[in-house]
Amino acid sequence: MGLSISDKLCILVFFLTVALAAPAEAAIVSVIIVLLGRRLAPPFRPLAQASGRRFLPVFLSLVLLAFVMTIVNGLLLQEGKVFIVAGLPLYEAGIRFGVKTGSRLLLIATSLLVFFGSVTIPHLASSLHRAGLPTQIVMTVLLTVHFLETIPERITRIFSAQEARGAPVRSRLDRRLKSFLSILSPLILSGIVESIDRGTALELRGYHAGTRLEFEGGGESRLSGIGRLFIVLSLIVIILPWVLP
Amino acid sequence: MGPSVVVTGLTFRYFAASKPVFSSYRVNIPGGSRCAILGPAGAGKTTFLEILSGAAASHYKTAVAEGTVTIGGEQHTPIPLEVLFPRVGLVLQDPSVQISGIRTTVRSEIEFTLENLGMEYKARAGKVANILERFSLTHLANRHPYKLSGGEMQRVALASIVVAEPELLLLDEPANALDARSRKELSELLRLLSPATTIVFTDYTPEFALETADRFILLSNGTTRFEGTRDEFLKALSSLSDLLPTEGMAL
Amino acid sequence: MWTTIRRQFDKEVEGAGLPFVAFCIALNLTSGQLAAGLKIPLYLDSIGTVLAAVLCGPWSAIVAGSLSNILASALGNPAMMFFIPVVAVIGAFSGFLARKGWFRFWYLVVPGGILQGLVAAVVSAPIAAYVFGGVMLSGTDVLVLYFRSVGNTLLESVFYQGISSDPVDKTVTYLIVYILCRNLPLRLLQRFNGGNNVLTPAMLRSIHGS
Amino acid sequence: MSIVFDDVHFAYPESDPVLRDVTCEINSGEFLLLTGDNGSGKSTFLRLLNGLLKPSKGSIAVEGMDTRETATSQLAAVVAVTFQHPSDQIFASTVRAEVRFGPKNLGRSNPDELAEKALDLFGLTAYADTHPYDLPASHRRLLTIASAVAMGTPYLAFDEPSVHLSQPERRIFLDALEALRPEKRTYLIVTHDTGFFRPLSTGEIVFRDGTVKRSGGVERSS
Repeated sequence: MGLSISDKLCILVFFLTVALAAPAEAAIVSVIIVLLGRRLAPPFRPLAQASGRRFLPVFLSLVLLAFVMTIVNGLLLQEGKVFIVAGLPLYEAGIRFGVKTGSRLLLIATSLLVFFGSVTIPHLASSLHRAGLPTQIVMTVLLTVHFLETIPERITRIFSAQEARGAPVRSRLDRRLKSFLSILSPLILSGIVESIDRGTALELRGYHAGTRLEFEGGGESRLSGIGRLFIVLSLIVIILPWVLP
Repeated sequence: MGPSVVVTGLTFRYFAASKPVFSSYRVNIPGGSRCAILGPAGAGKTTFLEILSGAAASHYKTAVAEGTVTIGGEQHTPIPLEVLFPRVGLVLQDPSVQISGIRTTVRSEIEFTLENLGMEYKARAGKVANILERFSLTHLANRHPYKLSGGEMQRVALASIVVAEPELLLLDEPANALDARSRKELSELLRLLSPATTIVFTDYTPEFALETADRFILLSNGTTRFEGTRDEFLKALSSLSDLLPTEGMAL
Repeated sequence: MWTTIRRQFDKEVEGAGLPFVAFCIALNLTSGQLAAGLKIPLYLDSIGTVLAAVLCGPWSAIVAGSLSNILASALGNPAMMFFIPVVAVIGAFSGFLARKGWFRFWYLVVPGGILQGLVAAVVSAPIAAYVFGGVMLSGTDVLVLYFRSVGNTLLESVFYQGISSDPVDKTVTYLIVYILCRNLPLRLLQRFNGGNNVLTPAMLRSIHGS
Repeated sequence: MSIVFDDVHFAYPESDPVLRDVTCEINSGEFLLLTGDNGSGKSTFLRLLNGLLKPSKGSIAVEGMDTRETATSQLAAVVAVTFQHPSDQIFASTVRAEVRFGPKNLGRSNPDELAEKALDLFGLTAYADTHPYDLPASHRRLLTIASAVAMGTPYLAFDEPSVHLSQPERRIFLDALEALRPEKRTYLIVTHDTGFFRPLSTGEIVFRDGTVKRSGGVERSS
């Protein structure tokens, strides 16, 4: 099953619509569908090992968030019936609110996680470019990815250099804030110098606002039948509550 | 034959109130030559290249300049006010900055320059293939430009400018971070480019210049300390040891 | 309108700006982690946005903020997606203040930061309340719980929590950006469209002589 | 007074060892060149000196202090290290403030005196109030060296200090090292530019495939 990024986006939009417009039960069912899709549908399998490994802890923390949300609101939104669970008085209105909000949040976050796990940022940006995202924005995203690859190493180096000069890294808050600045300043100064040089280099190669560029990658970005199907499904989800009594 | 560069009465300040980098500076670089501009840090070498490329005036809006810069008969008074690419190409000091960071292969990195110039796909492909061949980059065409050795990155950076076929090619300390072998390759490439292209490059040591240049200018505090041919430069070298390192050089 | 915005953005990032906006986004994504690593009890994750606002302008800052949050959610923190409106407002507001010259003197920077904190709290309160039910799984949850337990509604509690922490965070952010920009050499500063947002009249005189 | 490496191994997590079986002694007053190919462990060696990295096996004693049990800020008072990229440390808005940062952090009693002396030695007094980024790049490298010298430590370790220095700065650097001679500090210099430092050196540590070989000077084994 080959899905273009546009198809994947349509599927993402469908689940976001479900989260925002459908009842909590549908959201919970959808979370399970999304999880199954991640396991079973090849286009949605995580691309990189790193994003695969990150998924479970993030997902579990979201489940925990939904759970805490339910308990807290159950305790504090004091309307309706009271259930005593483990000695705690939980109110019906609060639990309803918690479950509804929690399951929505869980669905939105999970489908975003699965979507972003299955595409790379440069591919996403270049596909969206073909769909009309301005060149400047695509350039910015790609340059950000480049900076993100170099910054962690630079921070480590700055950290070493400043610690070697006796900068206080582990002491009182005011001094820690000072050492935050002593790391941030070289980072930003060298970042500004590098940005200026990069800007100069781009200009010296004829780049200017309005340049027409082609970005590689992303594969086929055309919408297939599956993508269209999910757009229709999204519309149905939006309309249904108005039609049904 | 590449254009000549004639500079007369050049005075340049980054700010009206700051010390001039050049004051009433004049210099003449013959068309088609490979000219080395040597000198210690802070002599004004980079600024000079930025002025010729047009980057100085367009980037430093607070800068104040007087004089005339003539490139191949085309007069700019006082200095070029906008980037003259693709007629004039400037290769910056650090190839990792010159390489755009937005492309994932050497081929598309070089193609990026031609896209900027609005060239159609068909015309681009041939030019890129040709430059890859000339710069011995064909075997690296599909590699990521940031996953290359220093010498290879330098060649990619240079190719990404030369592909636009500038008449005047400026290079800021191109041999700075290169080992002996890459330096030799670079020297060879530059010699093949001239005399159709006038080449001006900077350095703070004389080795690479002696391998590459046929014209030598020694800059110090914005004034010319020496100007001449290779032979004249070799003769004068021992008297210039306050500005150029000469130890360990086989002369 | 779309083309007008685009033209404004292009003007702001003319020259060095585009890579700089990208750097600001990368900075947003790392400075928060750095602060957490040094156990500083502030978010400090909008330094890049405010920096872009001051040195480039409001549209660049809106772009920087929004893309920061989109990338943060793509990189494993999907909750950030919901706060795009907040960072966009932070970008617009600080860009507005910078244009009005509020980043020239520290005595304007501090009230600016406090105002920015209030604005951020107003925009983020409904999101934190209705999307997250007032729970973020962070230290600030205790405050929300406290405000709710003494009888405030969810929205009120989240808002009170916001105004008790955001102004401090944004004031520190503003001061950091102010100090950094103040310490930039003029030669770098003048390369930015917003360089004049930082220069005081006295500094301008020293540049242009007379 | 010395630095003693006793059978030191070092490996980054999940990778091959960078240094193995390193046993050597660095004595007070030596001027050692650390040479070897890229990736042979020279920079790692410098980071081990001031505790930024801790040995995976074996031990390092700096003036009797075990680096595994001593905080970097404490070791920094004894060993000053500069790294390859000046932009990794420069953050102050004036050259003077940059040089004073180290001695002030270390709580030296006379930070201003130390800073002024280092500025003077490295020809930076005229630029003391300049922004470091308004200096030419090679002066910025001198600035990082001056910052290390100003810390007043008995040991100084520099990573490729002469790279990208043009002739006048090379001269300043040599003159400064000459002028510092009466202070009898100990130098460890990672460099490819051996010709430049040879006249001052008392010995060499050659790095190869993660092992070191020491030559020259007084070599004492325990």
